[in-house]
Amino acid sequence: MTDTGTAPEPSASRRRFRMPEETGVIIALVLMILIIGIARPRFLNPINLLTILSHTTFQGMLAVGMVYLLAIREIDLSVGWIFNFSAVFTGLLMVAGVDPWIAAFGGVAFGALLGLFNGILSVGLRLPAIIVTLGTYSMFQGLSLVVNNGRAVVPPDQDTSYFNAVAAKIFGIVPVAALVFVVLAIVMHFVLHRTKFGYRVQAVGSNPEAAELAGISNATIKLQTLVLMGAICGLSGAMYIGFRGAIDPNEGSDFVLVVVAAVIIGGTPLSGGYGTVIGAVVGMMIIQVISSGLIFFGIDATWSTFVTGAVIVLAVSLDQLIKFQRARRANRVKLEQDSATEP
Amino acid sequence: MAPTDTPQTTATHGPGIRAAGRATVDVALRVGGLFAAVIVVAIIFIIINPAFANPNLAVSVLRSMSSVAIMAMGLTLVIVVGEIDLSFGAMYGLAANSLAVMWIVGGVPVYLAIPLVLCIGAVVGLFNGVLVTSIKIPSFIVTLGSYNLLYGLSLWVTNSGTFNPVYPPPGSTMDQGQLDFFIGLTQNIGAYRLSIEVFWMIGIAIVVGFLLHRTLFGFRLTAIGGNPTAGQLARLPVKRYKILAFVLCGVLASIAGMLDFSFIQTTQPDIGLSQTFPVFAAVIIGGASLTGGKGTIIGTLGGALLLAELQIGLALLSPGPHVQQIFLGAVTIGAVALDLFLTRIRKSRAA
Amino acid sequence: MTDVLEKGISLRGVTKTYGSTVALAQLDLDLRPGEVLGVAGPNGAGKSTLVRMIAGEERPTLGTLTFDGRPWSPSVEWQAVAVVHQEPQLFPNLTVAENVMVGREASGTRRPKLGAADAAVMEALGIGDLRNRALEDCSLATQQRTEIARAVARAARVFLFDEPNSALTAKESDELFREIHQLADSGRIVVLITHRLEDLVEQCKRVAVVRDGRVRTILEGEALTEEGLARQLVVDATVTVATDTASGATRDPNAPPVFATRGWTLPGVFSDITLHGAPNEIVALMGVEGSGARELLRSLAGLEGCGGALTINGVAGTEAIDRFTAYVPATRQFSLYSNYTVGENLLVRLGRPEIAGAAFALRKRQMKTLAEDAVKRFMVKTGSITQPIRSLSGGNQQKVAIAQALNCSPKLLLLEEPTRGVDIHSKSEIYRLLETFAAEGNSVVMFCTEVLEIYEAAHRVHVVSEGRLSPPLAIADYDHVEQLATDITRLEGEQRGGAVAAAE
Amino acid sequence: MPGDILIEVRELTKRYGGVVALADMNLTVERGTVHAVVGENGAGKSTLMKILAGAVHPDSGTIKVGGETVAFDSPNDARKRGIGIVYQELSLFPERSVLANLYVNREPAAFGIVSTRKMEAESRDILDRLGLHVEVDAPVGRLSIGERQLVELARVLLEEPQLIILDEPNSALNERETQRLFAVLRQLSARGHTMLYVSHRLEEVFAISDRVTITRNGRDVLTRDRADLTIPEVIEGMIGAQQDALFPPPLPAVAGRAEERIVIKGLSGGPLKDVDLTARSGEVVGLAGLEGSGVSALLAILFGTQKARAGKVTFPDDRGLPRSPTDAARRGVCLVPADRRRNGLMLEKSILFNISQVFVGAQTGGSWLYRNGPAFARAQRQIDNLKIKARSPWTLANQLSGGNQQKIVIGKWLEVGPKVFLLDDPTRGVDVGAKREIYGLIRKMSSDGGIVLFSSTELPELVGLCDRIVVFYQGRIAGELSGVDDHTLLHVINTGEMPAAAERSEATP
Repeated sequence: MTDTGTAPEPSASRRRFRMPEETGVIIALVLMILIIGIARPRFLNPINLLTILSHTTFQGMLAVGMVYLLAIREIDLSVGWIFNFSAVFTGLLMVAGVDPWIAAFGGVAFGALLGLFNGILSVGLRLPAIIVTLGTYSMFQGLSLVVNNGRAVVPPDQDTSYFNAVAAKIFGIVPVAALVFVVLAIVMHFVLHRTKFGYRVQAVGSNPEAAELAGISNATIKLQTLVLMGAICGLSGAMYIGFRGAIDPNEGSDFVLVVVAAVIIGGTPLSGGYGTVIGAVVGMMIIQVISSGLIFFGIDATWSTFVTGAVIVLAVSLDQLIKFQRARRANRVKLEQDSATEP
Repeated sequence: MAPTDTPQTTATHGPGIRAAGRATVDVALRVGGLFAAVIVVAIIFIIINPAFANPNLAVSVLRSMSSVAIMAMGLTLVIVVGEIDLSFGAMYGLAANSLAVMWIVGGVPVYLAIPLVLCIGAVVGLFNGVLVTSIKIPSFIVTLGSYNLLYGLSLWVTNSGTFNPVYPPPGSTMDQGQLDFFIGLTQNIGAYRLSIEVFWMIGIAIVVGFLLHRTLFGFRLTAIGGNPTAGQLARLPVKRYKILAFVLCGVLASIAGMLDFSFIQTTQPDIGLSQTFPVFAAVIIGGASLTGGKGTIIGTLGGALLLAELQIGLALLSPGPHVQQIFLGAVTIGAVALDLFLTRIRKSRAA
Repeated sequence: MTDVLEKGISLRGVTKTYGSTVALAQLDLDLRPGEVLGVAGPNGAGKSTLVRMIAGEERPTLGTLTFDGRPWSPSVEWQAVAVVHQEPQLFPNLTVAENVMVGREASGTRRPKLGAADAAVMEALGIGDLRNRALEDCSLATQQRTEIARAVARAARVFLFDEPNSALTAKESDELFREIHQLADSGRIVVLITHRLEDLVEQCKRVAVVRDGRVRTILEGEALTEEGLARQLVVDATVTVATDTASGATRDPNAPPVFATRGWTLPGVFSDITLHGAPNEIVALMGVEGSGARELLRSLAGLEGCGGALTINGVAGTEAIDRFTAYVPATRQFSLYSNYTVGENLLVRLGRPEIAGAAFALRKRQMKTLAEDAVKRFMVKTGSITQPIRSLSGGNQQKVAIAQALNCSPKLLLLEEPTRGVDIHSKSEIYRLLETFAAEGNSVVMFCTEVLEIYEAAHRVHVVSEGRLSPPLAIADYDHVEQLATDITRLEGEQRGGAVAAAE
Repeated sequence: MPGDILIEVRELTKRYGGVVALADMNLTVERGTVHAVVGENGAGKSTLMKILAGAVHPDSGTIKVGGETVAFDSPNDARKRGIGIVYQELSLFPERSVLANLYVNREPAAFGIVSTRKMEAESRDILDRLGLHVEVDAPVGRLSIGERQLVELARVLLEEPQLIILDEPNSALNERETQRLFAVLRQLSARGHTMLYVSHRLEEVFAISDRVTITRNGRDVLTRDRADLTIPEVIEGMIGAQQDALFPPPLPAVAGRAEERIVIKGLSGGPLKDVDLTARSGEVVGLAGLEGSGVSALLAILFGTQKARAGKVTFPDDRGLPRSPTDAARRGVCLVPADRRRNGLMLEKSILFNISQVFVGAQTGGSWLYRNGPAFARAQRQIDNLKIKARSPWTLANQLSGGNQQKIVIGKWLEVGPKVFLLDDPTRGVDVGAKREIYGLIRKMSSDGGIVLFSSTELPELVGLCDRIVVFYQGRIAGELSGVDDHTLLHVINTGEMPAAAERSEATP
């Protein structure tokens, strides 16, 4: 956001030899795992690591969608409650006797619908998504709580194929949920970098005015992205209820901050125009590794919140300082370019 | 510069310079509309249930808006300068919890503990501000981090416990004088049992309002929020003012936390966290723009008032406790949308 | 101001609007019998509307006209007013005498005859001998006299001369002016509208300068000089592309420079730059993107960490930058506060004690006065000072941006592309603002990419290329912008060539 | 035929004040040839000749005459070395006789007495050779200009120079005189005289010279035998990539293309009131006006970013106004916005990314995939096509100069082959070289059958480039101009009054 002019020149001849943007976070993650692993070798047990991965699944999916939103300079604060509401909806469908598989698809569709609601409000009223979703955060929360009467929704366990499938472990070690997460991440990475839609997302985020004048409709992209976000929240929610077998009334209320933190740690800037799905996944894993690592060190779990905060600040400070260093080497201090944009 | 005018023409301003322009009118309309909405909502409630025409209810609305309003004023300063603070809710909790721990567990006299907590608020604001201005991390991220940090600290200092000075944990005794003083900070007075917390809110509103609207600090703060680059190029003290805004926000959040603690007399580690969104909503409804440079204290108060009114009214009215959440969200979006809509109409008419 | 003349015509608060365009705004003017009043003003300033108003061809939207203290409507009593145009509006196929009588034929059934009074008037005007000549055979001077005679004959009391002598020889116009003075001496109201400053000075007792639909000032006596008039006119004349840049007369080459750099270096961008600016001087830096010109300018504003020595106004280093420079970035987006009104934008760089008092409380009343002054001083066209800044046109926004910087009274003004995205009209006004500012003993450095801009606004230009500064070109040496462009291009090419050679 | 070298000039430089007249000029003239030096005005030809004639001293560089390095202190030095110059401006004394003029300063004298007879005898031969049959005693002032030119030439020939420099000798001559002069020069050439012929008239150069040196901006660009050159090649060499003609002339329209047009009828919207306008393919229509006069509103309406209140517009595809920029882009309407950094470019993205803006961003159909390969090809195509100076398609947009950035903005549109070009001040803030190229591009757009609407705040640009200029004043079309000067245009822009309508309308009472 601050060093527009000093971005590293793509290496003289061909860009393909460049290090991927995500290298930094990946190294950080590996180092962190190694350090904890050296101190507590038990931590390196693949089963443990896969568990960590599966713990990141539900929030991680949200982070993958959030990458798209940050890439178009928007943010969705309501993701946690879309997640919750979709899960509740899925659960209630199951309670009502709908086949769990169909209910799960219903949950995804319902999430997309909530996303569409965000999108229509945001585009129709021409409001930034952050404002609209600040409002829908409360609305979805309220609706969800009204629908479930403030109690956990526990679907009946007559037909367990769905629950078994979601909670299963392939070869007994790889959790299906984690697998779905990884596949989703790969697909979304591909979509961002190799499809027209992904191109348009990046273009709108880079310079909305220029994109609009080049014929890329900002409104359409924003609507599509918000719907996509909703659908991903729905997927995450539907899987969650299959995985856990129940949905608590407040599950998801604190997701948004963790999700945004993961995306940012992963290297997607708030200023838009660029996003990294891989980074977001790694960022989510860093957060998870820290909180599980603390347990291995016997530190109270209450500290994990504190450490998450510290990691966010540290990671971004470090990134920022490296950029500074680069800027100083280039002997330039550039102005913040995006200061005067109004909604 | 221009050649001296003869007396022939100096007296006339002609159509050139009129006294009041559109910008002032905009603000007036905005605030007027907000308070009109407050009255309309009140009337609707009363029509639905005439029992609502009850001064006690008004008093409790005022009380319940107080702490939200105090935090919202701090947030208004930060938003006006073009930044964002997500950590005030956690600061609110940390203030209450650390006061409780210092006073109830640590035995620090409350007279000393209160200023110490204010200092903590200031230090947290400083921390946020310095990271934002010196290392240039977007404030969204910094305060997202400090949100977690502060909540973590709350968990740590309280050891995940709850405190109540009236019922201290076994083994510790509370000084009655200190207890009376502390509870007296927000006690209910008068026939309608109006909490002193409301007066705190009004006092703070006057001070912060003066600061924002009538001083050079506020003038420049608004300017910086409108265009930080221009501020930097014009050599306005951008960094200092941004840090100051964060510090004030931190201090106000800790005041709110302590006052609510005094009123409710009990704390848990996670109090305040759920305040984050309502406070934001109040500021946004009050007309502040998230892009900075726009926001008034009176508007923020109006926003907080409208929210409190809805919350209490709906809580008493609705079959379930959660319908108010739906309304809260709708009102937030509606207020901003209406504002934008009116602005657009005015603009198109002017063009 | 509200009392009207007992003798003569008074215009009070006369406003004329055409749709949303204001041609005359609250104009006040007195026309006294027995004197020749000059009216001067740039095109489009409202001069011709004023003339039409007095001649009765237009009615004021607002305001009053009085004649001898009584409300008066020239459109009704048109007989009282005579307009003498540059090209007389007469009948070329009639004789001089017939022309004088035209319009009276309807009074009787018979062809009118030249009365003794008419003859006397024509005699007095020196056209008595020509009375039977067809007008088309007469000289322009005679035609004008005929027109005067016609007006005198029908007892007109107000004479408006609109550029009467622009087509006359010197001798003819001398005679015309003699007659104009005779008209005035006989107690008639005479108004002379002309572009010729020397005529205004020599022939008129008072000259009203009309600008922006208002009487900007009235010059008389000592103050009525050509130079004074020119200054009044030029301050807000409509655009002339070739603004006079030869105001170098006021610059003293030996005066100590306002600022000077030595060994001024920004590694990798430019190195060892020696640049200085004299008082009253506007220096332009020209260079394409990446040449280092922009960075050089910004470095003078303290925005790049530079090595070397910089002195401004005798003070060195960053203190000097803080105290004496003001910087206006290229895009208005970086200098204007969109959330602020015009007035607030003008004042935002000020602090204590200008706009705040004890306890940093704002002095609102003073701010209003200051802002209103600035609006006038910097010719910002705005409806009110509390209008949102975005409601102004781009040119006026740019004026506000520059005014904002000038308001904190710098010694050295630094501008980046000062007229980017500004229309022609505002461009020239901005150039004038800069010229005026410089003329107060200050120095201006601007970074430009347009040769035209340099040609019109600067006194001296340096071409920056590959981080090196060319020898200066003095703008006064050039008669055409094309020459300047050629030389600048050449300097640029040469420097780039030089840099390549140095690198090899 | 490697003849022996008479004159060799190496790395000659000369500057006048801040201006460089010669920068690294080289020239080699072989004995017995007619060597032409061509170049635009100001290319340094005359300075070079003056240096060779000893009238001007170079700042650096060497001159060799017959293999020997020389330094001329004065014209006399040069003359002694056998270099004679026929100046562009005649340098004769009109009051004095032909003979006196022929022997200025070096009259053959015996014991201090000037011998007219000897002079006459000596000069007879030369004058005959030149076909100059005049009274040698008559004052030169009586001769025609052509004759005077020959006298001047004769004077030089009398010195029997090794090299005759002719600096635009025929600039003052009429056709017949020129022919005569040329006949003489050919004769001289046939007799083995070495001549250095300076001109910018290429037909003559081709008619007379053996070898040609092209100069530009104080340098020699190219030296070659005449037979190996064509006139277009020489022009290109003289003008270079940076055409000195800032505004290229209209190119012939591509044959076989039907005329397309935009017809605007009664359009109102924003400040615009009831505007009628027709723009055709093959012409560049300039739009001028002060801010708020409606020019930008017109462009915005045509591109679909602003709504019209009333009026009818017919585009080449027989449809009305585009509903949105997306619609416009898909229908081949393109807009190059005034503020390219804000509205045209994604500065932190590569050229490749930026060039794809319209092709990938707006177009429907085709693959839903975005692949780097085709995008790379697109970018490379526009980089070559528009001569964008960039290291590779991966270079970020903000690392380019203003002119190259603007070319990207144009290039992204060219990639989809638009029909209607709306150009809003496209040359703002770009250097002169890039301006020229952009003007050339605009010409090409129009000759390729595009409808070009061009708005600018620079008057010379409008006057120079546009086939006609439509002036807007307060939302209305004040009038249409073509072939006007800056001042007229300025007047119309500022007042909205057409020059023809300037006369006063007041009626006599």
